[in-house]
Amino acid sequence: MSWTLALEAGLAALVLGVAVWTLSVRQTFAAVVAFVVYGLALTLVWVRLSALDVALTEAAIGSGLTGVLLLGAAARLRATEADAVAERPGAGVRAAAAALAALVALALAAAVLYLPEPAHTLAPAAMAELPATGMRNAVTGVLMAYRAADTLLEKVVVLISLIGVWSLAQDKLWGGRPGLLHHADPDGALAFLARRLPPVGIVAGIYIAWLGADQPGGAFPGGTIIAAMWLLAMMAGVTDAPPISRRWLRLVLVAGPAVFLAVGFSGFFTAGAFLAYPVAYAKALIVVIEVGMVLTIAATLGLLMAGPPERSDKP
Amino acid sequence: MSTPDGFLLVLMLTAPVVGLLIAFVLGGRNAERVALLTMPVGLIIAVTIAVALWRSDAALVYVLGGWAPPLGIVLRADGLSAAMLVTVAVVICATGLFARAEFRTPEAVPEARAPFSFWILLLSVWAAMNMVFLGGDLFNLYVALELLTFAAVPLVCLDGRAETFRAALRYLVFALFGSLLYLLGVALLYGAYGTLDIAMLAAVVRPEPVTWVAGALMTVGLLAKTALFPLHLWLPPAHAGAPAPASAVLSALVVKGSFFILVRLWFDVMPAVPGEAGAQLLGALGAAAILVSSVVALRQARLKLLIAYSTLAQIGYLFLMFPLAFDTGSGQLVSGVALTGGMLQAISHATAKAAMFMTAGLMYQALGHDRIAELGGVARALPMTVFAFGLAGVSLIGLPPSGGFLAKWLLLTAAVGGGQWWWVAVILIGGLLSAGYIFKVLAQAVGAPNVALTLRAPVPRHREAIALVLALLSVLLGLVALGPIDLLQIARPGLALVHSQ
Amino acid sequence: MSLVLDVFSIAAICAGAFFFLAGTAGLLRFPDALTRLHALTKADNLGLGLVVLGLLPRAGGVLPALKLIAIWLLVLLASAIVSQLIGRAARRESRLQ
Amino acid sequence: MTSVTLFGLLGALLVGLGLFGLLVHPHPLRKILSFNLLGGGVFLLFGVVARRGAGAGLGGDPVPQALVITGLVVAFAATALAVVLLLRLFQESGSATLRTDAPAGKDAGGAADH
Repeated sequence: MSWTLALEAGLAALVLGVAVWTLSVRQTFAAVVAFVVYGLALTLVWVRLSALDVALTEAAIGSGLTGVLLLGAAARLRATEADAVAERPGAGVRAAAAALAALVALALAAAVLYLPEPAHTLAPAAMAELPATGMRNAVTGVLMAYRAADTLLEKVVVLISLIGVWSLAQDKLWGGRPGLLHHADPDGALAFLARRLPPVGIVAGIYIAWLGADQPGGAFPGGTIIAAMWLLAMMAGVTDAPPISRRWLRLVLVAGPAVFLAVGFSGFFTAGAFLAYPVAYAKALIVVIEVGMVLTIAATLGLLMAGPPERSDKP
Repeated sequence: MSTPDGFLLVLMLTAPVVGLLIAFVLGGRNAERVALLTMPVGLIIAVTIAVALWRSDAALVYVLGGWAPPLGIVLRADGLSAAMLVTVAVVICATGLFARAEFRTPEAVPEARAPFSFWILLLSVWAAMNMVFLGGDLFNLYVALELLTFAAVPLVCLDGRAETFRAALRYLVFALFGSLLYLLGVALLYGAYGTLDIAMLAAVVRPEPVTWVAGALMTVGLLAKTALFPLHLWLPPAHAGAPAPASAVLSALVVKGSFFILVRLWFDVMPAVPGEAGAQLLGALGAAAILVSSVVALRQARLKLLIAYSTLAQIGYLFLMFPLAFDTGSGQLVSGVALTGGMLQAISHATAKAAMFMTAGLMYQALGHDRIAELGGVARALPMTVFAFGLAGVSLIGLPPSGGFLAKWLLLTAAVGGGQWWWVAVILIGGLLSAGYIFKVLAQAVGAPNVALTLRAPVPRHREAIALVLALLSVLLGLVALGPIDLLQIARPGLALVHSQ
Repeated sequence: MSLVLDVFSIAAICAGAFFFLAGTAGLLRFPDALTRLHALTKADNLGLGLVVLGLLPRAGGVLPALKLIAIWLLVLLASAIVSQLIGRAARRESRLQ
Repeated sequence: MTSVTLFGLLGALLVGLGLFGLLVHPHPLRKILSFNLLGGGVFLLFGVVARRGAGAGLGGDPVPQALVITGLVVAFAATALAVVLLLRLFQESGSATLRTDAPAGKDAGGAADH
């Protein structure tokens, strides 16, 4: 057994152990903490799998944002945990569920072990076409060119989930500000961080998004960092969430998909197909789309975290 | 290569997306206006696609961005897609007109929660359904399925009551479970064959363990989303608790989205993989759904719940086509009479069930309740509504000349032709049971009132008319046997040829 | 020269790893929130600092080296603020009891 | 054993664990947590498929890697929707149970209005 494989086995054991802990620990809050560790350990697995773009996204969204979201929910739902214990299914149901889960895991393990050799791959095809997209990061090439339709549709999915979240508001609060009002000591440590960190964080977010064309990075991790800065400022009370009825806010929220669609339609005339880019302008056009996307991702993720309007806009 | 009319598919896909983005930015009363403007545009595009397909007699294809699969994604429309596109467009337009009275922004405020959300979510359901019918790539279909889920779940709880929140959350948990299983299958298929394009996969898929595991996971996931017995428990509270126009969309259209992907998977991607046992198993689950849910429907005291259980039973019929389409000679599913019958069942159920939920909503609005035992006299007060309910029922039971009749007739033909007499019994008993629960409602409605009937709110004529038109459509659908029914089979044998290689 | 740098890197990273280990042990063994915090922040900041120091000669340029230092400074800032917040919350809880 | 096999088996196990949690945990928040755990396993299997396809100067097939990025974002959106739905259910009914026979309405006590 080589050193790296031993290291990876240790990593796999850590992921597995943390997963079991997430499922078995009694308190939900502790389970969420374990889940955040799970996400971070998975991030390392992604690095070992040479998927740095995925590692960045996993750390930012899979572990970071999801973790914060679930921590907040666990804190607000602490009172309901005792009732749930009484609803725990009996031993028979648990055994059946365990058997079913084990069956699925076994079938998957067998399927993975017997995948064909040599493996099918689109890596050569993706690299061969990459010059036509102006990108040097193949993953960005897939996301923004070859499978641009997925990315465009997923922008709509995220927007619709935000509208879904808003639609759960109380009628009288419609048009108000999302989330609860955060009271923090204006001279406290959090407020200090919320004033000092965002300039650095926003620059870092833009840098990572810009880097995505050529190196691991891209609009998602970049936008997530900017969203995190916004959330930090909101939590520290340095800034407040805008009322959801603001026109500028809605324009920011549709900027990504709208620019994407507009460039896509222009492809009909300039490159002969919807979502096609003329080779000479491919990079410029993708950068234009990414600017819109970073803006929209940051705003949408931030507002998804903030939740439905919970305060009237009127003082 | 894209076909000359292929750009129509892009327009079909983007029209509701553009509509919902504009509706979201403009907000307020404009959301309704934009949605209502988008609807005729989408309907025209859908009909144009059907006509183009009819003329060319070959699938419409569009290669997105010019990137051919396996690297890129194509949109593809065959007869099944075109028929479903038109059906969905018709039901969405009717629902839009029907919903105006219920989801109007009040004069006093610039924007209100329920109307704003409803119109945008309605357009998103439409966009997602179109993607489901046109998508030629399994992962692209996954994103479409998620869009469908995220648009459908909030529709369940637009009224903001605790019960509907609970129903919506149960629905969401089931749906997310289903989509992860589907996604697992996508991962395995890509690992095994190196492509996710449906046509390319069809040419290389072999009946081997990894395909069986992938197919089983994807099938279970899609069944959970389609609410086939025994994964059906989430549906009745969700569909019965939603506002009437939302129920109409959920019951008539949304469950058909995951069903359609299942049809693509079984008939187009891996027709030779499930084998006879798999096809018989799906048929058996369908039969169980028909019998169990019809009996439960018979015992319901509330009209909306009865209609929701009827949806579960009618979904069961959709699954009878799998064993009936199985050709023992070639050992695979073939596109023939059974597939036509099954898809016709999906279409006629879509129009009939939308009409039925609309009539239930109208009765609820007029009476302030939907208790079946207290419906007495409503036929005299709302004759057109009850007539529409009855017509929709005719199609659900399967009386001639309705679409439901033709669908069940085709399924019976396939069953008799294949010597599978047990499905004949299921179809006939199911028909009797649905006649039972429809007549239970009608008997109450035309009967004399127990107490003097007072209408709480006037029911606008045009809303009754919309339900009646949909119900009539469902009844007259049987007349497609005179010709248009062949649309369903356009561009199907071509795919079948690929499979036999 | 490169041998000297290698030895320096190995020594610094090993020292950093030791502080991480010590901090983790403290986190697991110390009795209450404040002492645990003490173990964590002291050891983590120093540990990460030493690891970054050990990596500097291997960064392959001034810009990557600056990025490494920036990472260390950001972690310092974040952990200082977070431990302050946790300490305050712990004090509030102990007062309530 | 290679790292691809190792992480492939890990992915399969994580799927099993997540599935078990989704089935047996009665509390909706634990179900949401299990869903995310399960998702991690599913994405890991994509990662293994990608790693097997290393070539052309790349450490992995970029197509499944891109699919995971899209999937992660969609899973986050799903989690956000589910969490808010759960919080609103708790706010309106005072309980977080998914049982159908649960009491409906604010009189259930303990509604967390603010």
